[in-house]
Amino acid sequence: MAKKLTYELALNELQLIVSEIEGEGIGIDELSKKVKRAAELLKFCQGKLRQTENDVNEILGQFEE
Amino acid sequence: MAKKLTYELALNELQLIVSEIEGEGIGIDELSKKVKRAAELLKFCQGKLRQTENDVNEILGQFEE
Amino acid sequence: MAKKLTYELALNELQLIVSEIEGEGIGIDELSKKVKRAAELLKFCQGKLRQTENDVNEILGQFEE
Amino acid sequence: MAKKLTYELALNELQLIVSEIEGEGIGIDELSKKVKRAAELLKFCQGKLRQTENDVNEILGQFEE
Amino acid sequence: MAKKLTYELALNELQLIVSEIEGEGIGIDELSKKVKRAAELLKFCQGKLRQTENDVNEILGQFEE
Amino acid sequence: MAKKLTYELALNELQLIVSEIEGEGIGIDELSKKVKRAAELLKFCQGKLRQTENDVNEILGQFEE
Amino acid sequence: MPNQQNYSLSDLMDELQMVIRSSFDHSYWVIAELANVSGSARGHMYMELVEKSNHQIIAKARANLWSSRKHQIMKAFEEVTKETVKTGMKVLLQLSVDFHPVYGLSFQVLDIDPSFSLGELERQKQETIKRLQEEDLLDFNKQYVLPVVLQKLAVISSESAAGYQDFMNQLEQNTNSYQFDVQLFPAVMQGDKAPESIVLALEKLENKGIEFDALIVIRGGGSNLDLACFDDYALNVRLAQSFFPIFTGIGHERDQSVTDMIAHTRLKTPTAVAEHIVQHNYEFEKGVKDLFSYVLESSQDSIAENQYQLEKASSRMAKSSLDLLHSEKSEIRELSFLTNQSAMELIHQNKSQIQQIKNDVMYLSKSFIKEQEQFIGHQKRNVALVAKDFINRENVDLYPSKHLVKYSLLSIEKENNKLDYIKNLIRVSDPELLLKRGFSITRYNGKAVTNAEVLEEGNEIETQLAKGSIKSKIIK
Repeated sequence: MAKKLTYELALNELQLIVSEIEGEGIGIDELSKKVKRAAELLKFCQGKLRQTENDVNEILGQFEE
Repeated sequence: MAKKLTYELALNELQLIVSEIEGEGIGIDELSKKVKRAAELLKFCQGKLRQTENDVNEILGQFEE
Repeated sequence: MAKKLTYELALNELQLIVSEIEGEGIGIDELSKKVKRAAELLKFCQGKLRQTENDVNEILGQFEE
Repeated sequence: MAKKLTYELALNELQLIVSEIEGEGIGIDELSKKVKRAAELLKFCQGKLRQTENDVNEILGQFEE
Repeated sequence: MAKKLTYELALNELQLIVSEIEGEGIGIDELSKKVKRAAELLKFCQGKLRQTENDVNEILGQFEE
Repeated sequence: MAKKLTYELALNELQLIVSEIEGEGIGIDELSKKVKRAAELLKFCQGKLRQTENDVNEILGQFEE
Repeated sequence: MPNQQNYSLSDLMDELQMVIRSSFDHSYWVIAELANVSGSARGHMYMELVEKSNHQIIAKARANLWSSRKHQIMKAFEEVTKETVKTGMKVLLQLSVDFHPVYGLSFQVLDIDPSFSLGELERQKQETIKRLQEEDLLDFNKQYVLPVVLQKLAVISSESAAGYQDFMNQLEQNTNSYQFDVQLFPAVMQGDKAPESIVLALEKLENKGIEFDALIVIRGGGSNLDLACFDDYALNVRLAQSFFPIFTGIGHERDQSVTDMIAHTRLKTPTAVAEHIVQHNYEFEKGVKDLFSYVLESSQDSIAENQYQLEKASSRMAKSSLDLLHSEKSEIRELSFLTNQSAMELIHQNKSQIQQIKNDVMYLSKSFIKEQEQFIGHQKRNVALVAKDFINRENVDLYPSKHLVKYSLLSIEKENNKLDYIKNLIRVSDPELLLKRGFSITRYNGKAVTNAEVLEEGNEIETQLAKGSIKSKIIK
């Protein structure tokens, strides 16, 4: 993947996957893959969120003193 | 069989078998074989589904914590 | 007999025997033989059917659970 | 940035960032950047304030004697 | 500054600066400058007062002997 | 000054200055100038007085012999 | 002209002489102005008489005063008027008229009335005084304030005059040994030429550029006649406006001249002027001496008083200045305090603002993240949900297996039926079953006989029964 994954892209892909699964356009074989991808994306997004939260805490925590 | 069996292929074959049997175009000798094949295919598909379900549960279960 | 007996072959022979018997073209001695052959063939066919039925039931059983 | 950063500019940018975050018009990817920028600006403003305070104390301290 | 600074002008400017700062119409960037200017003016005024006082004392001293 | 300074003029100016300063109608800038001028005038008057005193004493001395 | 009677000139002249002598046979008192007066070597005096109206000569005649009468007339005249008869005078003359064929018409002066001329002189003098008064010049010179000491003196006098010598002697021999700086500006001091001469001297001394303390106009020792020049208007106008105060010592016996009147100080004689000047200086010296000790005393008093005043002024000034400075100092201190306070307040406000913004960023970021987390959780559940849905759907799809079973069983059933039918058919066709029911099979030569006609009598036939067989011969 040339383009670096961002939260935005991940979220979009996730929603695409959901609608693809809902749309019945895929088979079980693909479902497995899609679910795995969704898991990856979810993990990525959660990581990103946790990281951002940490960043916010860390960065803004400096000013408490 | 060179082509690896997928859920898709299995399901297709299964439906073909069903329609063949429905069409009464086959004899008992073949019926036996078809039924045996159908059993195989069903087993395969069910296994695949169960596995996929497990996958989904497993994957998505990670985030429940 | 090189060719292995199948339900099809058996049933064909049976129906031939039945039509010979019905045609009244055969004598009693032959009839006896034919009847004996027909009995054999019937037994074969019935066995085959029973076995197939068992197979089907078996398959059905798999999904009943 | 050609323009030299001033307290005024920093404050305006900060308020813009706050309203952007409030307005939810930005994604998590940007949030991270915005928060980092906000931290920078906050640091700058605090520094400026501390410096000005020191200046005031230093300058006007001369007249206490 | 073409016009020479006098105590009067300095005092007026000082009062203007105080009211500007009190009026909260100025930002931190300007505050720094204003405070520096105020310090200058205060120093100037004090110098002027001290000098005048010395003058007065000197005059007075002429008759003390 | 076209008009030559005399003790009389100096004293008058001095008293004018004193009443101006007492009247508090003047600022520090003027005070400075006035005080300086007063110093000049005082010096002048004292000089004149001392000189006159010396003259008188000298003259008196001539007659004492 | 032939009808005319011709005269010789002498005839005519003789006739004129006769007429005039008979018509003007006594003397006349005539008022006239002396346009010119001249004398002859023999002591006669020739006068030119004129009468003017508006500066125009309206009558003019010559008159002769013979030396025989001249002395007596002149003596009487000078005694009364202290003046000599001279050009420009208005006189009252007693004239007799004569005509001479050769010399023409002439008047002989028999007498001159001195009292008329005296009156006329007085009139002129009064007129001069009046004019000077009108021009504010009479007391003009008196306005000068004399220097307390008179030292630099300009003298207008005749150098050779005895009065000048008297003046100088008096000055130089003063007992106080005052020193004087006297400059003489010589001038004619009597007669017609005097005014012009004096004015010339005046101009000369004024042009010198020296500040004289006084201008001394003196005469004396000469004739007492011809002093009317000091009543001359032009001279007095000029003298009155002199740069310096004028002292006169003209020595008029009659009464004071106009020059005395316009002078700053008038004295009778040059000696008196000198005495006056010495006295003036002495008075100053005396006054100075008297004042001196008083001056010294009061000077010391005054110095002390002034010293005190200066000190008072200085301390008052210092006090009020220091008061002013003090109040300004507190104002400056207050301004410094206010600057500090307001600046600190402003900084404090900004600090709270910054803190607020920081909190906002923090809070908003966190709630944003939380929201996103919820959204992600939601997405996760969504994925699970749709995936499970999908699997369930697939499970349902696997149910074609039921059809499979159904149709398979159906097919088996059908076959069974088919087989059953065949089975029944075969069973009813089974010969053994017929034998058991009592049927039997008749064989001839081992072949089943179905047609009796093929058998002949005697043929041995075998009859097969269900159990066992029997052999028999055809009988019939």
